[in-house]
Amino acid sequence: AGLTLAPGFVRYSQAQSSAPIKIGFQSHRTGIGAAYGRWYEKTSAAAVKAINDAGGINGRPVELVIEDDGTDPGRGAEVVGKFATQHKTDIVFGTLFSHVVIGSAPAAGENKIPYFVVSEGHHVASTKLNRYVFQPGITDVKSQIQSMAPWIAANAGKKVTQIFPDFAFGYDHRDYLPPALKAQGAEVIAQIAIPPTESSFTKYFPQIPAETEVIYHVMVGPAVLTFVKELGEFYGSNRPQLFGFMDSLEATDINSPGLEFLDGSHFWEGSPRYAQADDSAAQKAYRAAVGIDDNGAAVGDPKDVSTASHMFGCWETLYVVKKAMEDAGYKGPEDRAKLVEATEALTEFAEGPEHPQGPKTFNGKIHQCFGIQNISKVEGGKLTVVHKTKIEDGLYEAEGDYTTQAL
Amino acid sequence: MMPLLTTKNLARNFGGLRAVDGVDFQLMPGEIRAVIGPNGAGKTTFVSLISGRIQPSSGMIVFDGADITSQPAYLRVRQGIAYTFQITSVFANLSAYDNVALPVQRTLTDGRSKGAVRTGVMAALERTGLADRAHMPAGQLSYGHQRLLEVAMGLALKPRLLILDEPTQGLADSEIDNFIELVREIAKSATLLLIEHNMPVVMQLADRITVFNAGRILAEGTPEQIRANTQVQEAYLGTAP
Amino acid sequence: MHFGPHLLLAALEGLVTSAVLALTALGLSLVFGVMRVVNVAHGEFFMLGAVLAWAISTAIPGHPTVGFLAALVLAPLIVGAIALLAERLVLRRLNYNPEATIVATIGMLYIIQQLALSFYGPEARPVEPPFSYRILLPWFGYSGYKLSIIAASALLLVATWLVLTRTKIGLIMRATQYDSETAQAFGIPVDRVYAGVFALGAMLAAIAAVLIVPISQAHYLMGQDPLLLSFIVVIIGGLGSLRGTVVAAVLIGLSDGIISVFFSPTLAKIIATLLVAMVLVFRPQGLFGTASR
Amino acid sequence: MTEAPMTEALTISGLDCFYGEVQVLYGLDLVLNKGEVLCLFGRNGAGKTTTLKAIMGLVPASAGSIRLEGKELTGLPAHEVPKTGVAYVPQGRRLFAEMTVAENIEIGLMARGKGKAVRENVLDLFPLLRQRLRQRSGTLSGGEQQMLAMARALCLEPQVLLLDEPTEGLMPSMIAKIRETVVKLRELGVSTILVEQRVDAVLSVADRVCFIENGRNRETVDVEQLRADPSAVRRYVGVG
Amino acid sequence: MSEASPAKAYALHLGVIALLFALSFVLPDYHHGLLARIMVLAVFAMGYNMLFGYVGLLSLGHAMFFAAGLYGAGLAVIHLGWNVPLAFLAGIACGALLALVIGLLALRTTGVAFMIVTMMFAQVFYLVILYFAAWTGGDQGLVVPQPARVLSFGATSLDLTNPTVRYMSALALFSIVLLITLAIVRSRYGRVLVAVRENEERTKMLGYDTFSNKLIAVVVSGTICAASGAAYALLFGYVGSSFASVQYSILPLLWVLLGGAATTLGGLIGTVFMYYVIDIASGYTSAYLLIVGIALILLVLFFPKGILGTIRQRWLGWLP
Ligand SMILES: Nc1ncnc2c1ncn2[C@@H]1O[C@H](COP(=O)(O)OP(=O)(O)OP(=O)(O)O)[C@@H](O)[C@H]1O
Ligand SMILES: Nc1ncnc2c1ncn2[C@@H]1O[C@H](COP(=O)(O)OP(=O)(O)OP(=O)(O)O)[C@@H](O)[C@H]1O
Ligand SMILES: [Mg+2]
Ligand SMILES: [Mg+2]
Repeated sequence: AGLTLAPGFVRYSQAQSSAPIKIGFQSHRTGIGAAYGRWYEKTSAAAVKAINDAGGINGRPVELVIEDDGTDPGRGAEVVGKFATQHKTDIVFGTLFSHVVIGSAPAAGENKIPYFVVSEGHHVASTKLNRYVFQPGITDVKSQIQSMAPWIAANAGKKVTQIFPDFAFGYDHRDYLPPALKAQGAEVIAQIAIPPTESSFTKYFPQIPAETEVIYHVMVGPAVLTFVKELGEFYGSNRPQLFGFMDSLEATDINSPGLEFLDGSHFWEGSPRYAQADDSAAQKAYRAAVGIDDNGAAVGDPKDVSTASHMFGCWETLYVVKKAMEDAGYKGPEDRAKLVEATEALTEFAEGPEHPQGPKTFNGKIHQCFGIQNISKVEGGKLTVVHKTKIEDGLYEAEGDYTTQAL
Repeated sequence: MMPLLTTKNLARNFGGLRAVDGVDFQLMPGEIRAVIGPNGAGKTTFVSLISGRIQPSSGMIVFDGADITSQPAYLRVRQGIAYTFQITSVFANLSAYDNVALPVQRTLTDGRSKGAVRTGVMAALERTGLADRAHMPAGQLSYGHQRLLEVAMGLALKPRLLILDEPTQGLADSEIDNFIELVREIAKSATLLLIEHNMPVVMQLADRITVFNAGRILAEGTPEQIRANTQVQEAYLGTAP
Repeated sequence: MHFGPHLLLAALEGLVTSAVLALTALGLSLVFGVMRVVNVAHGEFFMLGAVLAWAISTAIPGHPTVGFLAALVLAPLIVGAIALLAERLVLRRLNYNPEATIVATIGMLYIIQQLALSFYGPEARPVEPPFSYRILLPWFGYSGYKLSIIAASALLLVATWLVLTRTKIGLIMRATQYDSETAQAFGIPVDRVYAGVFALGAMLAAIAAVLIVPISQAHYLMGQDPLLLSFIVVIIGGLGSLRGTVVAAVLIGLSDGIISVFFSPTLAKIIATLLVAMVLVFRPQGLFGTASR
Repeated sequence: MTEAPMTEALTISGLDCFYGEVQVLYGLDLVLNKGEVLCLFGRNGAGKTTTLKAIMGLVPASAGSIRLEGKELTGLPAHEVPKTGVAYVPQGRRLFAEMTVAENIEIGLMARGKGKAVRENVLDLFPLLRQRLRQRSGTLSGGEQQMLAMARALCLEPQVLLLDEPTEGLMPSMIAKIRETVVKLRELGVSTILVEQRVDAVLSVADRVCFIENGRNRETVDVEQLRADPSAVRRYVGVG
Repeated sequence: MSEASPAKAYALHLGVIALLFALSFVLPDYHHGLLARIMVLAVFAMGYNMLFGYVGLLSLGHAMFFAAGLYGAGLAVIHLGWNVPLAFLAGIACGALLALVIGLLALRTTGVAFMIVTMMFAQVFYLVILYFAAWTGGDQGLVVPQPARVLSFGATSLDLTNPTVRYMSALALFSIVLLITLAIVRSRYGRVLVAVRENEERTKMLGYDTFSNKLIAVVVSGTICAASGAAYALLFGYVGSSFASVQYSILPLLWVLLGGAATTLGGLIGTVFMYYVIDIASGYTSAYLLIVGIALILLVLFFPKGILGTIRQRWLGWLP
């Protein structure tokens, strides 16, 4: 590690080189993921600044090189190639949308460049990708769902109707929720898949069985507001319990017209959007560094709402990269294999400034981390955390082992 | 002798209008037949039925002994019925050469020889006097030359029956003389069905003349007979002889 | 829910979709019909209408109705002006060559999208409806505003129809459409007709967008679906037939919703798309088109 | 025709025209006197149609001038030209094919804001059209189309009429009719430029004949002169 | 088109191929990799051009043929464990078959109706991919495992994930398709295709069965696009539904229009142009779509018929 002389005064150790460590940031600047992309960039910039202010990695400063992938898997693969062969970055980082991750993974594997994604999809942990792909900063969807089930069954109701998008992200919910609920003595009584191109939803609501006690909804894309509003128009005040995934309303003001209907409903949150009474010092510092206010909006622009539930993963992933590089004594691209192994060797991340969302465990075989999840209630135009899950709630049997693959 | 072309009770309606109304028509091999008649009498419609551009409402068409009523147009062309359009219809963006090469290569069976295409094309262009414009895009030819190109394309198909729909339209008088020569020469190897309003041309060329009126055949006969027919004078020729 | 009410709901939803689609498609139909250019940026004019509606309605304080009405007037005007500018600066110089305009309008699409992204942002933002009256039916509740969209669209369609059939404007447009050179020889200022039609087409798309934002949201990528659906509607209806455009919009709006009552949604979309495609396969001129292109 | 000084209806001087890179008219000079029928005569491709299009502003003049009673037409946008009283019957008819006969006539009337009376007059000239007012003009027979093209132009009540081979494709009785119309219009004071290919037509209606060759005005002669010696025509158009 | 200067044309094309071959040895890694991808996609553009440029049929559904090749090859490897050559053939066969069916239906229409019908069929194809997510991986797509992407002939084997092998495979495919295109275009069949484009009615009246000719063209075009898709799956290891979306139908149209419709090399030029404009512009600003849009408009203002199309029109009339 570098020698930090005093706070605020930084010197990079002259070990070999003070050339920056280059991190290729594959960003969704355009395309459907742009709202996330912007906040991922903000968060990552804040993390890099924090890391550099504290002496960088192995005494070298960190530099982000950003390329837009257009939220398109084809372009994503090209961008990974560009990082590896033109920018010659040390790693690639930052991707959210799962089709981009899957489309880019072969390029990462062929270029033998470690690829740290912040996508929450189950694809990394499924071990269908390759040894160079990691997800150490955010819990995957399968685990998230599994850890929601006990609370839903105990507090919301036993008869659950699921509404989810008719594509891969939704399928995780479709496939993993029913067994998880069953284990808790509740059941899924209907599953309503909605095509990704849909922009209005009312016509699907009659399919919700009358005996439904809980509507479990997860939608993504720009039409989610419509979804909630139309649900409101459909049910009025006389509605079942609602449990949703925050993915639906990331970057959207919970006080938008038409969302009054959500009052009293519950949401999964990765990292809470609103500042909570019991926030740790690390959480507070993280929010200040990224520049979001107590309502989770950009400081100075209350209309610019962040993607708080996910973007913390960028911050944490960068700290994992730092840790792994330091463990590996990483010097340059020739050490990429060592970096992979060092990352795989990680097991535990303690809560703190580097992991403000909470403690995590990491499974090196499946390249996936597992953390705590939050369940928040919408009250008075705010989201208040009412329950935090345990890491164990979300653990499952590993489906494979990346470490057996050649490097 | 067996007629080359026979139509039996051929008819075509457009909505309520009977554009061609039960026409029985016979054409002998080797003759030059002119079809005249007032504007809107149904001449173009009639030959369109023969060439297969439009389908008849009823009736039958027999070509060279075979019933072709329900054959698609391209098969009729392959059997030797060629049609030149009344409203010019050439490939405007292709060179005159390519325009003629298309029908020429259609008729060549050996498939290979590029030379054969070239000779065939140039022969057809030569005969219509367009040889020195072979490389001009057809769309840039003047209207009259486009008409000649139409004829060249028809020629190049080596048809047994060549249908010319008002071929002298837009031709200068000076070119018409050459044109008459050309038609006479074509007639040596093909049967001709010629729609014309230019009476001097008709009178000079036709062996026989069929007069259409209101979708029906009004009269048929030699040029002299037709010229003398008072009905025809009334319906068509007007005061002018 | 019982079958009857379910169908009723699907039909209502379908009609709302149809209403907005008919307006958007009408704009495209004018541009495509008269100028013979495939305007790939048509959907972006739609998007711009929605984005401007958000900007205008949030800039104007007070009751949401005021902001909405202002948007309904201003957004189409601004979009029309932008379209006019694009026509003058680009399309005219290309002589409306069909192929070159495809490239140019793809270029416009990129530019408009990027400007929206840079200045408006990637988020989906809602606009408050001018009134929010929930109509209570025995089986479910339904938004009164949605019903008013159907009415507004019908009104606009009738107005356009009157202009096209009862005034000389319609005749002038059609003459330009069939033979612009000869039209000039009869005193028709083809340039101005083109510019006007292009602007009008964009404005119709913008109006449709302003009507729909209160129930969906403004988003910088919202233009693609209306573009594709409009093209489908215009061609299925039969080019140049206003009646066809409306019928096709209703057909497409309804079929989607109603088929989804019987099948799983994605399968329903597959079946609906295939059915509509088959209409064209067996009636290439569209439902109300005259034979030959 | 005497040589009495007539005012000029249309004057073309030194006109150059190009299609893209290709020059078609080379310094063409032409004068149309008031109330006369001037016939343009020349081989296919000589540039007759181009001359008429240039007058209508449909082909830009790259040099030279075109004046209508002294008023400059060059540079005027094409759609302004008909408003000055010049009407055009294009070669190949160029009807608005998808529109009905009535609508085609309506377009003609609109150009100079003429009303019902003009329409009736025009339809009286072509009674055949009256029966077909509702038919799509594209489905008219060739001859019917030509009549409609004439009728549409006459709806402008023009002072100068440009006719590009108006008898093309017409039956003899109809040709006679068109010629009568041309003569009648002359009596009404309309000046006409008539592009023709038929010598007999030229001789029967023209006052003067202008021989165009390769985009140049080779000679303009009084028709009397040709009547006296029809073979002169061949000389002028350069046919051996 | 005409008989003139065949030698010049062949020399030019062989020259282009030789240049691409030589570039393989001098290009920096990044551009080397990018060019490999561009060549594969240029094949897509060339297949599209076959139908759009030469026959004048504007399809907005060619993504389905590309995707048919992509999935045909990719799924054959992933689910059936087929080897690379077999999978490649499977992809091509899927595309050809699909093109035949689509051609039989869509060719009943012409003009804009054809454009819309093909777009809708492609949309159906796209939705079908999503619907059968269990096999296709839905919108996320699937990875073609790296170990399967090896071409083995007895003892020797070629690893398609190796940059040089990949580049040369792409070049080989590109060259073959380019020369096939050139041969078709210069043949009598090519002349008939152009005639159909220019005036179908007239072509019929010259004795040509235009429907069959068009159908053959659709199949040839679809097969070439499928070859591109199959190569993409095998060379780059990913199959995904976004390649079947309408954007990927518009892209080849854009590439062809930029390069010049009905020019044999237009597909390549257009693809290169578009790729590098995006690549370079995104290096300067995050608002690069603005620059791309302006570049497209400027290009088309100065080269209204595409780059090669305009060059041919103004200067080099002999360009095929
Ligand atoms: N597609 C159509 N729809 C309706 N009417 C048509 C159609 N085609 C032709 N007609 C009508 O049928 C009649 C015959 O037309 P046709 O073109 O055969 O006449 P023609 O004898 O060739 O006349 P011309 O000598 O003027 O060319 C005309 O009255 C015409 O208006
Ligand atoms: N659109 C065009 N592009 C290029 N050249 C053209 C175009 N139109 C006509 N030309 C050329 O201009 C010349 C004059 O054509 P124009 O049509 O004026 O002749 P014309 O005297 O009217 O002949 P015709 O008696 O055959 O109608 C011809 O050589 C023709 O090839
Ligand atoms: Mg006729
Ligand atoms: Mg002419």
